[in-house]
Amino acid sequence: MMRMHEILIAGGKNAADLDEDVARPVERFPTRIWWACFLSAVAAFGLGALLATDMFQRGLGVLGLNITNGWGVFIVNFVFWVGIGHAGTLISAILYLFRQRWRTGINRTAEAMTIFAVMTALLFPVIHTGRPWYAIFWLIPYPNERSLWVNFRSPLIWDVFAVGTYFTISLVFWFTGLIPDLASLRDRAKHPLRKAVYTVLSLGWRGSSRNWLHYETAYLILAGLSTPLVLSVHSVVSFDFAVSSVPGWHTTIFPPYFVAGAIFSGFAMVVTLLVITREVFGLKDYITLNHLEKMNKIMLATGMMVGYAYACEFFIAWYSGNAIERFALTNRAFGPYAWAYWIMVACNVAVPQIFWFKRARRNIPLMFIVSLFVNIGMWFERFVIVVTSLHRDFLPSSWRYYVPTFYDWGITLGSFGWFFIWFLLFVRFLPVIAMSEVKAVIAEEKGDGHVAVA
Amino acid sequence: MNEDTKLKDHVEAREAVSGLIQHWQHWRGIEDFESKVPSDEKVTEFDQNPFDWIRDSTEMARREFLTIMGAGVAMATFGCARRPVHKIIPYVIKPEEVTPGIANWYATTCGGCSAGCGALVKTREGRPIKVEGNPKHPLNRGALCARGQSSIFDLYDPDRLKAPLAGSRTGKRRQTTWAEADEAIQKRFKELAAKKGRVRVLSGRQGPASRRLVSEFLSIFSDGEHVEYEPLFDDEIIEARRLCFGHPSIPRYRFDRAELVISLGADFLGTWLSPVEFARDWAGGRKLPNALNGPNALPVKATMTKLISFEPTLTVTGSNADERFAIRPGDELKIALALAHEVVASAGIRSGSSISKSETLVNVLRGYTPASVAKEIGITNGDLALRRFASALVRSSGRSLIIGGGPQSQTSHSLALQIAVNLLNSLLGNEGVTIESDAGAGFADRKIGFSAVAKLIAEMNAGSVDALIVHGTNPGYTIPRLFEDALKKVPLVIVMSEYENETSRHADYVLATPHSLESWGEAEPRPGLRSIQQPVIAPIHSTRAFEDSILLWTEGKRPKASTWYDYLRTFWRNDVFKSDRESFWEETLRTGVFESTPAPAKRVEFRNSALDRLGPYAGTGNSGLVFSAYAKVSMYDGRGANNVLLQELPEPTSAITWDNSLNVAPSLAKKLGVSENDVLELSTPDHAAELPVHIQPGLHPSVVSAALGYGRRSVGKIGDSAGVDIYPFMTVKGSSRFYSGQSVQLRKTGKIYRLASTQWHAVAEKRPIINDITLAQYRKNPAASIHTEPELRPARPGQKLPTLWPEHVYQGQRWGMAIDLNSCIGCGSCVIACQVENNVPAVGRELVRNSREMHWLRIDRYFSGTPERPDVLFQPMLCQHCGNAPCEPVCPVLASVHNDEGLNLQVYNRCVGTRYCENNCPYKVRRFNFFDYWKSYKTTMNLAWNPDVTVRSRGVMEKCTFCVHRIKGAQDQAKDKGKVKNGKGYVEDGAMKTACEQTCPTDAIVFGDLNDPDSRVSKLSRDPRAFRVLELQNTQPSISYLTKVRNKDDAHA
Amino acid sequence: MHGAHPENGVSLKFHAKLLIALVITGTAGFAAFGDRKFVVPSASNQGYAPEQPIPFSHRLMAGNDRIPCLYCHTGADKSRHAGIPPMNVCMNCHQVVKADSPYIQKLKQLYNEKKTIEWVRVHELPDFVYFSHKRHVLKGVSCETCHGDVARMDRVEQVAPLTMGWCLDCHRGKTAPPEVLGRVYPNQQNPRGPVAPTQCDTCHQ
Amino acid sequence: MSRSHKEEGVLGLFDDPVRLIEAVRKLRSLGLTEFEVFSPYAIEGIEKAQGLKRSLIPFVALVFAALGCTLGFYFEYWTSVVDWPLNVGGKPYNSWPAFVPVMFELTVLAGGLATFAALLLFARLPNTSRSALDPSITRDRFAILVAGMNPEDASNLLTTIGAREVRAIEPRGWF
Repeated sequence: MMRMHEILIAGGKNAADLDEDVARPVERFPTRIWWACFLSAVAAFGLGALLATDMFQRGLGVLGLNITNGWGVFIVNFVFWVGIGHAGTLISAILYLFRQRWRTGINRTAEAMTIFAVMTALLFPVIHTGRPWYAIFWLIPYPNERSLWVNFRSPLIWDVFAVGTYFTISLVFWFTGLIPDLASLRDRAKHPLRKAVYTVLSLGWRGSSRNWLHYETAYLILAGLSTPLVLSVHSVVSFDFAVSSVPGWHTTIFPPYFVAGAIFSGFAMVVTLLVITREVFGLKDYITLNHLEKMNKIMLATGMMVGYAYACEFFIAWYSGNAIERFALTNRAFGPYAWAYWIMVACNVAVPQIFWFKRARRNIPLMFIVSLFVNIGMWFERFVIVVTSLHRDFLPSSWRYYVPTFYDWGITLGSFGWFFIWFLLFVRFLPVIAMSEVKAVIAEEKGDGHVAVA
Repeated sequence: MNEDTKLKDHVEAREAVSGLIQHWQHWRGIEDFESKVPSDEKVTEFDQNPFDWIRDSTEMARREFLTIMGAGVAMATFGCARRPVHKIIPYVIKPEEVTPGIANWYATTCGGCSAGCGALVKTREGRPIKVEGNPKHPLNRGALCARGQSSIFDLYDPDRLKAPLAGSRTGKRRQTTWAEADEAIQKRFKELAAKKGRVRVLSGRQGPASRRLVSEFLSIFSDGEHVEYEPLFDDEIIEARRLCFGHPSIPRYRFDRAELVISLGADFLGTWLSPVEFARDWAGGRKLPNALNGPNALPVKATMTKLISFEPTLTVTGSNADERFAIRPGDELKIALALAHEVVASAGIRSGSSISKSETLVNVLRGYTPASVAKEIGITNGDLALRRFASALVRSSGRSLIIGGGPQSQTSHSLALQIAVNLLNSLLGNEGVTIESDAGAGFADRKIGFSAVAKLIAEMNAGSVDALIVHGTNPGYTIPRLFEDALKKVPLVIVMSEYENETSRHADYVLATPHSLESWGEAEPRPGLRSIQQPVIAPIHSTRAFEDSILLWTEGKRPKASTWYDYLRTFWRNDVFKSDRESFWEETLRTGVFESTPAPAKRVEFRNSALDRLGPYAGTGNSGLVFSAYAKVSMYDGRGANNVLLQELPEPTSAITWDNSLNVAPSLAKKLGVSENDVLELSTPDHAAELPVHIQPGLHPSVVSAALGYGRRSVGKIGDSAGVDIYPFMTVKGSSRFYSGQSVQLRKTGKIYRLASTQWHAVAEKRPIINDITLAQYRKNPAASIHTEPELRPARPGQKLPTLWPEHVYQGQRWGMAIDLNSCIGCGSCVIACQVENNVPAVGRELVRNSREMHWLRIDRYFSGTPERPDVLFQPMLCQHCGNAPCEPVCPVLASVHNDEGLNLQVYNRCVGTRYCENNCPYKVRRFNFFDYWKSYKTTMNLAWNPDVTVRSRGVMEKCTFCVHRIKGAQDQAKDKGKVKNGKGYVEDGAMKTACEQTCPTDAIVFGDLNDPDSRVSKLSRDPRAFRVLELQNTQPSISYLTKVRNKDDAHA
Repeated sequence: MHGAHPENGVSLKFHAKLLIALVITGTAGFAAFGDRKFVVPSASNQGYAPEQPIPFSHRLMAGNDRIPCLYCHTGADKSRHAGIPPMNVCMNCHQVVKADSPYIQKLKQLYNEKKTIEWVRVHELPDFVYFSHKRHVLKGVSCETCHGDVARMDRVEQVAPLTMGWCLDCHRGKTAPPEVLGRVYPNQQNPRGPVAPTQCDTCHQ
Repeated sequence: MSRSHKEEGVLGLFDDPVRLIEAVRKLRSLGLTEFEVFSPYAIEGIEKAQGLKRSLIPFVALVFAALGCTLGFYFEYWTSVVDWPLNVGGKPYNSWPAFVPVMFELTVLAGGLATFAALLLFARLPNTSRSALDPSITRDRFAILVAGMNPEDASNLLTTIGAREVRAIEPRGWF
């Protein structure tokens, strides 16, 4: 049973080679490519920050919002990034519980991506109020001189707790996973400073069997906790819409639909990033085609779940017999925002179908393009949900049209900059592969594992 | 502010005024006392259109510390938690009637237009902050129109003239002093008096006292004349009445006595003569029986004044008509005569009527058979309609009323039309019943329309005018080119005005006059009814009343009175009260109005000779495109052009703000291949202008219309940037002027101009939002048509949909509102009243385009029926104060919660601006501050803030509060009187009115306590017609709407 | 056996202590958020006692001379605003009293020039707060309750924090003066309970 | 921190986990307890061989998770029912279904943080005062540290149970 179905470590690498390969990028001086990416990321973030500051000075009027569309691109980005943040925990936690060994090659990167994505997502609820100095403090229930509390009935407060918790737990989970690898970096380190830093980070881990015992238990529990958590987060985010009364938002299918979508987009982003990483850092032997193919399969599956949800929304709207609900859905597909809707359907439902073919699943450039399409499509899914539902709701007298402005786009771009800054720093300073776990896999593939299972 | 306090305050009025005049120098400082105006804010001009938000500069103004939460500021400027130092500036000597924090009310006369409605002005620490209708005034009975409500902003307009100006006519002006100006002017007058100079005074409609004053002044000169000019007035009415009855006067129209009204183009609910009075009278006859009228008022017996309207463009009146027909301007005459033809044919001529079935009459009417007329004016089976109406007229002889006039139907046929109208009314015996003409002065006893001024222009051109004094009217704008050219030939032109305007640009002296709230005056809306206008604040700028100047210049023959105030007082003692009792004067100042028993309406005889003026059947007029100019309720004749509130008040029928549009019928638009916002060039042989297209249902396919009053050239930063001037399109024939009826060409320019509209979609989409039924249906089943979509049928009011939670119970009072859609005429005065009362800012054209208007109370209008003959529905939409308010649970910080009186509160200083409530509000009545709008209310405009209502800063959500500050005020007073129920002051029904309710000319809005079964509001909400918007959402709104009922004939139901 | 073990470098106790310390400081810090001294600056001006253009002493007027508050602050029982006395009120007495003091001279001079004194405002609520002196005075809340013992102040100082929490504590009866409590609950031995509404629109409208 | 604490003994290095586990079994069969096993990754079965007790972490996690849940609800209830009850959209003061999401999140949060804390506690981390006994251990080699025996016997013993390399650890701290 322990025999792997297919080889997850190519090129007959052993543990030592692994350390070499993974540590190389960390220990060498960063490459030109890295600098190029990093600087452009900083530039993008700079632009966003600039525009945001100006927006705080002058007011939200610089955005495209109006009295009918209270939410726009910012909330779209929030949901989008939270969604991206799902693959990581899913891969590390759920696949771990299912003892899916193939996760080891990719979980570190995926988790990192999760954390950075959530950090990015968290920006938007704060800045979209236009006066973050209120939003930051007043959403937290702390004893204050106004003796006021928050409204625990509001999905936005649920968000604060859900996303906050998700971020904390993911961070803990990720760091726990890092400890042994940081230790091995420490022991490889020549330069005293580097050694000192990794010593502190690795908390002085020495890999004694007692520690491994606690470690494994803790890791298992964290995985256990993260599993319901990851499902809850996007459910709660979907409550922002499902709990409201806006036709097109007020839907019971939203929680599962959002979670599926989140996994879908998350995996797409992971593929996008891994394809680059394994190329740039020469980790092809550890992040193999087998890994990528499995992810493509999951994308195919979740993509079809999402497609099902799209169809289901229409059916329910029709079946409910509620004229306003029916209108909201028809308006999505054939109203002023039809373009956005059909972009969404094309990218999320049509394009992934190509993964029915094994050759497509194992074709690097192709899967890269598909993953990009899916990212775009999922962004538009959120756009469709937020904007097209709002712009024509109950009273025809208040029907309007929403057009994002330069500020909306600029700050959106900034959020991507912010995300990649963190990601690039990660690949530069931390092991992108869970070394200790992969070592176990190597051992098994060498066949040393069988005794252990006796 | 409730009745008795108003009374109390009236008593204070006299002292107050004297106090004002004496201590006016203190009225500067005390603005700081508790208002939101910092002392050190420099009084500077705007450097740009103050409502240009996208390009707004954002200095951290000191005011911001006052308006945004202290903590917030501290956050922004980390470290310092201390607020900046503020000064308190007390009086030197406090006027005894003023207590800081308590409002004083003064009775005066509204200066919005010349109708002369009575007004009550609310002042706080000496600054007027609100103008309301005077309930004791017989004309408007407490109501006021949008223009009157907004007039407070004219008072504080920073673009007003601040001092007298002198200088060359090329427009180079220099400020001068009064002394200097007076000296020079008087010198010129002395000369003129010496050498038989010919002096003319041109003014707007004046009260008797000032008329006499002017005549006294003119008597100095051998040849002096006083001309009055109101641009929207039809002299044809007066002329026709001279011809038909022998007295040239505009009679009093008694809509309250009519059960059938046929309006031929006259927009009497919006802009014609005295709209507020007419609207009040007319609506009285349309109130339907309900719980209010007691149990034995059965719907079966229900009657309603029926309104039929023929008009070229869709006006407020037309959109409230039970049956409306779009016609070409000029066809009114044919319709009137066709009706006359049918009346005579069917009923003959009533015995005792002065009208003889003479040859002339027969000749005149012969051609006008309903069939031929209907065919010509192109109304499908219009002949049937005309026959129906004729027989209806006959049925209600003596209780019907036919009127005609107004700019939109002012064509070369106008005089004939008025004669035909008189003929028709006489045939039906309406004269003396629904039309009261008085032996003496009527609404106006002299021609104050164009014909008078035409003579003046001729004289000017002939160079036979040596000096011209213009005041209170702006012919340079309303009679473009013609008058301007004539002005050039007058040696001495003195313009007295509140603004630099198109006329003053050609003047030698521009003398700043005070706003009507700053000066004495009077009005005589109709014979025997005198309305006094008293200042409620000492002049803010260095201005002087027109009358004071005249007095001063009346050298030699100077009357005993030294000031206009004394003169007026004396005049009233001698001519109005005809008694020396001081108490008369005091009494009048308290109530603001004095009514002497009017002379009994005089029986009038129709003179058949008038018929000679009606030629025989005219045959078909031109068949091409015809133009029709009309007046909007907001802009009127253009005098309010620099008023932000008026500019941003959506036109009831088109929902367009800040511009006038070229209205075309949908069918015409299709024919021309143009769509909304396309710019077309509109041209007559002698003028052309480019206007953006608005596709307007209810227009005749061969008519294009546009509103007057826009395209001001020199009034101020706001007015000058708005719309296109339509006056140049008017045609002048001898002594008459026509706004409409010109044949015009249209040319595509390929340009696009985005009109700022507040409503993009005008169809209710069959949603359970709004209902209308016919009278016949109503008689059968009053609740007919409520929620037609079966799957949307909710509980009837009172019943409850099943809910998960137990309902909250409200002990004490629970506030609610009932809005009778059958009464609402969509005039928009409630919108402005709300804005002024609640410090709701105007945001400017650009932000209205971006749909960010701030109106807490908006008026939605929906069309049903066909594009050719649409039925129009108006629905005032404001916060519904839902029992299960969807906005509340979603607010993360509890900024939106309920109080124990059922009010849905919005706590501005707690709001962090997530805008979630706005998304979740099914009625979309919440408004978000995208910018610091108050920053545009610079300089004197700051004085207009209502100190009882928080000024909102950016990033904050706001909405209708049901005037919570008024409720609190009423409870406060109730407590003082000891009327207390469970710890709170108990507010009697009607003791407190919301701003919108208070000003509604048709009493469509009723506010009160839902927990009191006998209150008007709870009775109305139990009315069978009552429904609530989107009841299926089970939001349990506190506002009930009452179905609109249309008085269509059963055959056409 | 554990204790003796080489891997047990540091004692279990030590780590336990370390962690508990971390947790406690964390929660303490979080709670401390509420205290104005920390992250959120306070809106309160407590202790503010600016210098005034004329060193007017309430100690002399209200303290020694026993002039009742409402003699000068006439609005207190009629209006939202207690009101700052107009200068003619000052001059009522100071035409004669202490007419020679330099400050009174200054006062007189200003008065004759029809100028006013620009006092520095001490007690100030933000504009979004609606506060009515009238209602409080009529309910029997003494001036001192909020303004402190002015009769002992040479220069007026803001004694109370005037923060929302402070207002609420009184409205809810926690810190309400006994006379007010007695008035609201007449027939109770030691009355307690809310004495005034705590609806949002009580103060924010 | 624990400079004072001496740690000395003999370290035997192994190349593959199978040998290591056998070695451990041998040591225990000899009744030896004062030894510690080191490995670059978790070897399944080693704890059985070494006879270690199950970790207490699951228990800790359970307790704190429960605590987070109950305290969470209590806080929500207190703020919205006791301290300042407000009529929010006609909902009852105690609208408990709306409180569930926050309760759940607090459960997970408390549980997760407690787990991590417990890990640090039981694994005696952070403890940066000591280096790895041999750099290769965190790479690919396995080791047994025998303490409290005289060096010769220890090294002999280790070689006999199959250690590839044996060396004494001199008492020292880190740096």
